[in-house]
Amino acid sequence: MAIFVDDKTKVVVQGATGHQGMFHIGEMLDFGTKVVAGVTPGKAGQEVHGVPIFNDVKDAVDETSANTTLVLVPARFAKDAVFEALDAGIKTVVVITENIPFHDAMEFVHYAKYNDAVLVGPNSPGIASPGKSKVGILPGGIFLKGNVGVASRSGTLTYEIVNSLSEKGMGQSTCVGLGGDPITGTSFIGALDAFEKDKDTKAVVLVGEIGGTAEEEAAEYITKNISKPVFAFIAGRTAPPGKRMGHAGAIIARGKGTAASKIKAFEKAGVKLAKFPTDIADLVEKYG
Amino acid sequence: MAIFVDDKTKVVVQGATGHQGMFHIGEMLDFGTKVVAGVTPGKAGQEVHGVPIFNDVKDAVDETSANTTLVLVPARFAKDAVFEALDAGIKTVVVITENIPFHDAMEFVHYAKYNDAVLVGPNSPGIASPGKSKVGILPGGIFLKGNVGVASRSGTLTYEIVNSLSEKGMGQSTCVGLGGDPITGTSFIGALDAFEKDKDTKAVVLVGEIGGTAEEEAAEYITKNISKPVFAFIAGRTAPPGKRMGHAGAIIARGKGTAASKIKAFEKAGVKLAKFPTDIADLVEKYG
Amino acid sequence: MKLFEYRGKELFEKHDISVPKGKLVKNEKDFSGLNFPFILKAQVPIGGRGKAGGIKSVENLKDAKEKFSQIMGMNIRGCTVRKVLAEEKIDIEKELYLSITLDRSKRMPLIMISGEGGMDIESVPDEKIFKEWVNPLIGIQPFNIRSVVSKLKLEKEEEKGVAKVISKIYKLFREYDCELVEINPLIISKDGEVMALDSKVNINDDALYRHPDIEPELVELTPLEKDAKNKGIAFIQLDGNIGVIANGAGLTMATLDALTHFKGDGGVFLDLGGTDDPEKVKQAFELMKKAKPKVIFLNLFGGITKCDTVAKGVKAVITKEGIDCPVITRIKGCNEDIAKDILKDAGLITAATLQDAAQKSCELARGA
Amino acid sequence: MKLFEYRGKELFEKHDISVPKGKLVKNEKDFSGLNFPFILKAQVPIGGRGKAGGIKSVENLKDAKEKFSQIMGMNIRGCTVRKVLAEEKIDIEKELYLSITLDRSKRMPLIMISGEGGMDIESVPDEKIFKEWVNPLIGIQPFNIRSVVSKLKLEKEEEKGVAKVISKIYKLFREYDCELVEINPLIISKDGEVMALDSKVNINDDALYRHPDIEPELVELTPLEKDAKNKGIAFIQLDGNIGVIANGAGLTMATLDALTHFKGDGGVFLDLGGTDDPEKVKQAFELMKKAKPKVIFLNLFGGITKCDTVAKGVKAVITKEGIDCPVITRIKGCNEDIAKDILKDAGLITAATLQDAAQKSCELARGA
Repeated sequence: MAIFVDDKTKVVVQGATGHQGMFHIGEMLDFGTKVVAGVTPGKAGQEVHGVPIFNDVKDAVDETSANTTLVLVPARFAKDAVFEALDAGIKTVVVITENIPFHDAMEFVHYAKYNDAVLVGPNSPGIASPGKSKVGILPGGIFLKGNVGVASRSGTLTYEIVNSLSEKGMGQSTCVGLGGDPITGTSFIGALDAFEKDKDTKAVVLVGEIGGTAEEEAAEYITKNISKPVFAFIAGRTAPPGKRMGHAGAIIARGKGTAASKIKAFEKAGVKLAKFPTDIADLVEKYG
Repeated sequence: MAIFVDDKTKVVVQGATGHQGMFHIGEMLDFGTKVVAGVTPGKAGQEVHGVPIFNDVKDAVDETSANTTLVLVPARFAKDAVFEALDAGIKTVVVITENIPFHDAMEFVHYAKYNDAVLVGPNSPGIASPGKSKVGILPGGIFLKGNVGVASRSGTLTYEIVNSLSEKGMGQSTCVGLGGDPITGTSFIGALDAFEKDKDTKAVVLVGEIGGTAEEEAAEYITKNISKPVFAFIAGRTAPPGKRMGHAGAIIARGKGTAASKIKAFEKAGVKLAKFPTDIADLVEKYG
Repeated sequence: MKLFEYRGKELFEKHDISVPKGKLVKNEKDFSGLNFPFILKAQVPIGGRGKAGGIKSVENLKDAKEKFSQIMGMNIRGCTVRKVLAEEKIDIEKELYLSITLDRSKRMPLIMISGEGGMDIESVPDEKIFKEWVNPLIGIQPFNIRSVVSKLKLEKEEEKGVAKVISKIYKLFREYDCELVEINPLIISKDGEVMALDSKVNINDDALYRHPDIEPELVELTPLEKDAKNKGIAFIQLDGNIGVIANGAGLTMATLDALTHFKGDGGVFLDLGGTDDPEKVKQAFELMKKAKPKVIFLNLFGGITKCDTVAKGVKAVITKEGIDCPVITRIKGCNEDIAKDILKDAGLITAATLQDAAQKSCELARGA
Repeated sequence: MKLFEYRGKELFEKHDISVPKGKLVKNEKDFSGLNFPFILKAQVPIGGRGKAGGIKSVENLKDAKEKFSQIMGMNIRGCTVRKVLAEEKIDIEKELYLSITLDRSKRMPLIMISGEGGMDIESVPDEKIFKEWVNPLIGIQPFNIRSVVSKLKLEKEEEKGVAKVISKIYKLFREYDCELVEINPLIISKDGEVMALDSKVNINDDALYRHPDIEPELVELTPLEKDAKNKGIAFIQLDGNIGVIANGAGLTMATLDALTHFKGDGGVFLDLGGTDDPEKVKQAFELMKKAKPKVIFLNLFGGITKCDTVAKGVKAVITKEGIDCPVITRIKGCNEDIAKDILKDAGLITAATLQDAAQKSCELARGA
């Protein structure tokens, strides 16, 4: 097993014939991902690395039984692309596109819920289940098959952490890049819930950062629902505070959202915290 | 057991202090329904038959743990009322109100799906599970506790059929009035699915009428998914054809929607059909 | 409510959808300002007017006057033509079909489009009619439009024009609470313009209160039906001679079915619905009398509408005005005993079951 | 993007939300047309201007001139006042607080309202701030508004006025892709009008392309930050003296954290993001040089951004212009060997781990 993507995952790539699309279709195929279709309006009949291109997702699903989409289209077309995929019956949506207006993201995140679909992103680097499937732009070479689940709000930092796990021989069941935007579909809680149920996952690593209260909520959820050991790294302990959202931001946060608050919440939930990103591997080795 | 409403049902009535609201709160209480709250904006603190009135559904749910709503508000406020109930976490919504613009109904039917809620109606007479709960305006006196499930698109006709079942000693597990509008939340399929799973239901009676293709779809569903005996009556075999919806209506229907088409579909699915409404009881007695 | 073609086109123009230059003509003077050749089109709320001779092309003023006088006042399947639309002729390059209607089964608006528009659209096979459903929670999206338009195999510029029309039509459909917006044909003219040559717009009656700019038009109703509509009574006149009064549409329909079973024919379909007001019953019964059926069949199953309420209303009319046709009653349910008591001296024929009552009604209607 | 108060109020007026009569004053002549007494308000993109003396009430022209010259040009927490808004004084009956912002956790707009608006809103306890979430699939509904307004215990007419403002503010929030619309205080005047005395409007940068009517305003940025923004580079100037270049916001933050751990201070936060263009790296490195940090710390984990791409960009700058501060590099990941090879003669200091590199950077920055 694994979470969100595995060997049953059949991927359609939306925005397949662009520079990024073509490159990452190749990378995913190399990883072993079943990329079955690409979509670019008006380009039906073309091929990218042997993968057939369709005009729309419905056609792609009808022809190839794709069940997962990778959204790589430019930000201003992203909402339409996600809606299209969901209406076509796609149940796992991975949105790589960054700089999507968050009002658009709110709409498609809730529309994914309406469709009982898992949506990861936007501004996600993707999902990788080593040995099974990679849907996204995560560098394939850093992964090793194993039993550590990784869920992260960061991109590069995740690669660094995954790499150090792999170097120490601790492989991953699935690594989910949740995306760095204020609005994302799947949060730590969604990933934790899936990892808890996944029998291939023995330990979970969370990579958080300042802003929002996703880490605080995750900590509470861990206390109540997660039996597997959880490890975490929080970036931004000394970063400049983000834009202040008027009084409203302060009223919502009521002191949450800082690195200190997140670290405290995790500690209370029994989560082991790393000081440096690469320390995570040592912690997992010791306690995992 | 029973479907949709049972002894765990705790009802909030939206539009509680109107003429209809007050009358039917009394009727439901007489039936044994747990009516725990009423809602009328601006009337918090009042009581109807001893049931406390709240300003909004959220307050009512917070105070009384209501899990079901009966919507009796005027048509132009119905969409707002249903949205309010769903946002307050209500999971069973029964809409009695008639003459709701169907664009409004479309929106709240899909919003109910988003909220994983069961929505019955609009223009429904309600739901009754004899001996347990009645949520609606169905006349309480006609019911008898038993094992026949009834789902109907008609109002009075249902009462007639239920009455004849009861007179012959064949009680009902649950009787669901699906509502007579072109757009309704729960259809025959939703009711059939629930009756199939309900161990107190031994036979199912469907009361259909001309228009739409709900009966044809039910017939197909029965063939594939329903093991219990199903009986049906179709009203409108000789009724004047409804308003013709341009060519579009004909293109969608392609010959479906007539009484003949519905009867044929049911016969093909092994459903026993009654000629007169009161014959249903005889059929159930014979084959149920 | 069905709008006449010309009113539908007014809405189209309001939504920036091109229609041919035209105007409603009431008499011969109204032709001024229109260029020949143009088309005269009978304004009736039903289809098939073309085959019935309600659409004619005219070449000059003489021709126009002559054909106008043929169309105005003509009878098309029961509808008298009282309004004629004159429209300039368009050079047609391609004829399409476009509609948005309600898919009851999916509970969503359904867009249908075909490259084979025109008179015979209903015989175009399904695979040549492209369908797209719009989820009401998100409304129409670019992909919905792309999906159907790309299948039409049009030129790039034509695609753009059709896409814009779909988007505008959807807006109209939603904004005006429509049940149907149909354009057949939607054409692409020789000079590349996308235009609606016809319009069928049905607005949901329940939502009319939101559209005070849409004047009601009860053209499809008989005078008695109009009267009933104003009184809020569900009353439909049919071809037979037995007047059926029942409560609830389903029961009313089942009653008509029972009549048919015994070889009788319903003449009026009157659904009392759920009422607890004897006055409303009285009005309904008076309407029924005015329809002059040969027999009246009162079939009641009392629930919300209590039997005694109906009995009171019926009794009041009979006491005051008498009744000149046989009335068969079959009364059951809530307060049936009180009702029977109220009506016992009114000279009505009673029956115990629906079957009995239906059979008796049919016999009496046949004059047996 | 944060809008100045006066620009937020322009949007309010466009959405039919009352604000006091006022105008932007650039010099003393601009006072004409305003009735005394009025208020002069420094226009700065940060809070706390009232306490800093940036808001003053004036009684007459002499008073106005004097106070205007005090406010214009004053420095409020690092921001120079370049615009002053003059607004007529309103007689206040009640002061409320109203905002709509984003609840990241519920992924929904959140309406917050309180009967205790004013300066100290942040210390008002939670139970006196009423919250209502709006599901983006259905948008704001009457019940959302009823729910919060009814809790304020206002007069009927006041309730109606506040309800209308909420509805309009939500419309503005949605239409302009706002992150925040805040009115503190929202007041009810002595004569019953509901008015916005202040405005805080933040528009989502990612959505600015949809709002060509909103002119960008980069007031919060330093000149180098503006330059970076124009070049599409994530570049923030901080108080310390170590310039950090990394790829990815998380890694960049983690790098700053590591510096703090070793008692150093970040002076620039430069996130290369995911790029495969050496030219962009070159521009970024040039910007870093201009910020004149004491030490530059280049921390790379190659993935999408390949290490050699970055190395090429850095090498190009050093070859062309030289470098006058120590550069510590820690390079790992995709193509790290090629990168190390490219940079081997560039005179940079290499470190194997993040910890080592951070420690060395801090020592060098302290002049050790």
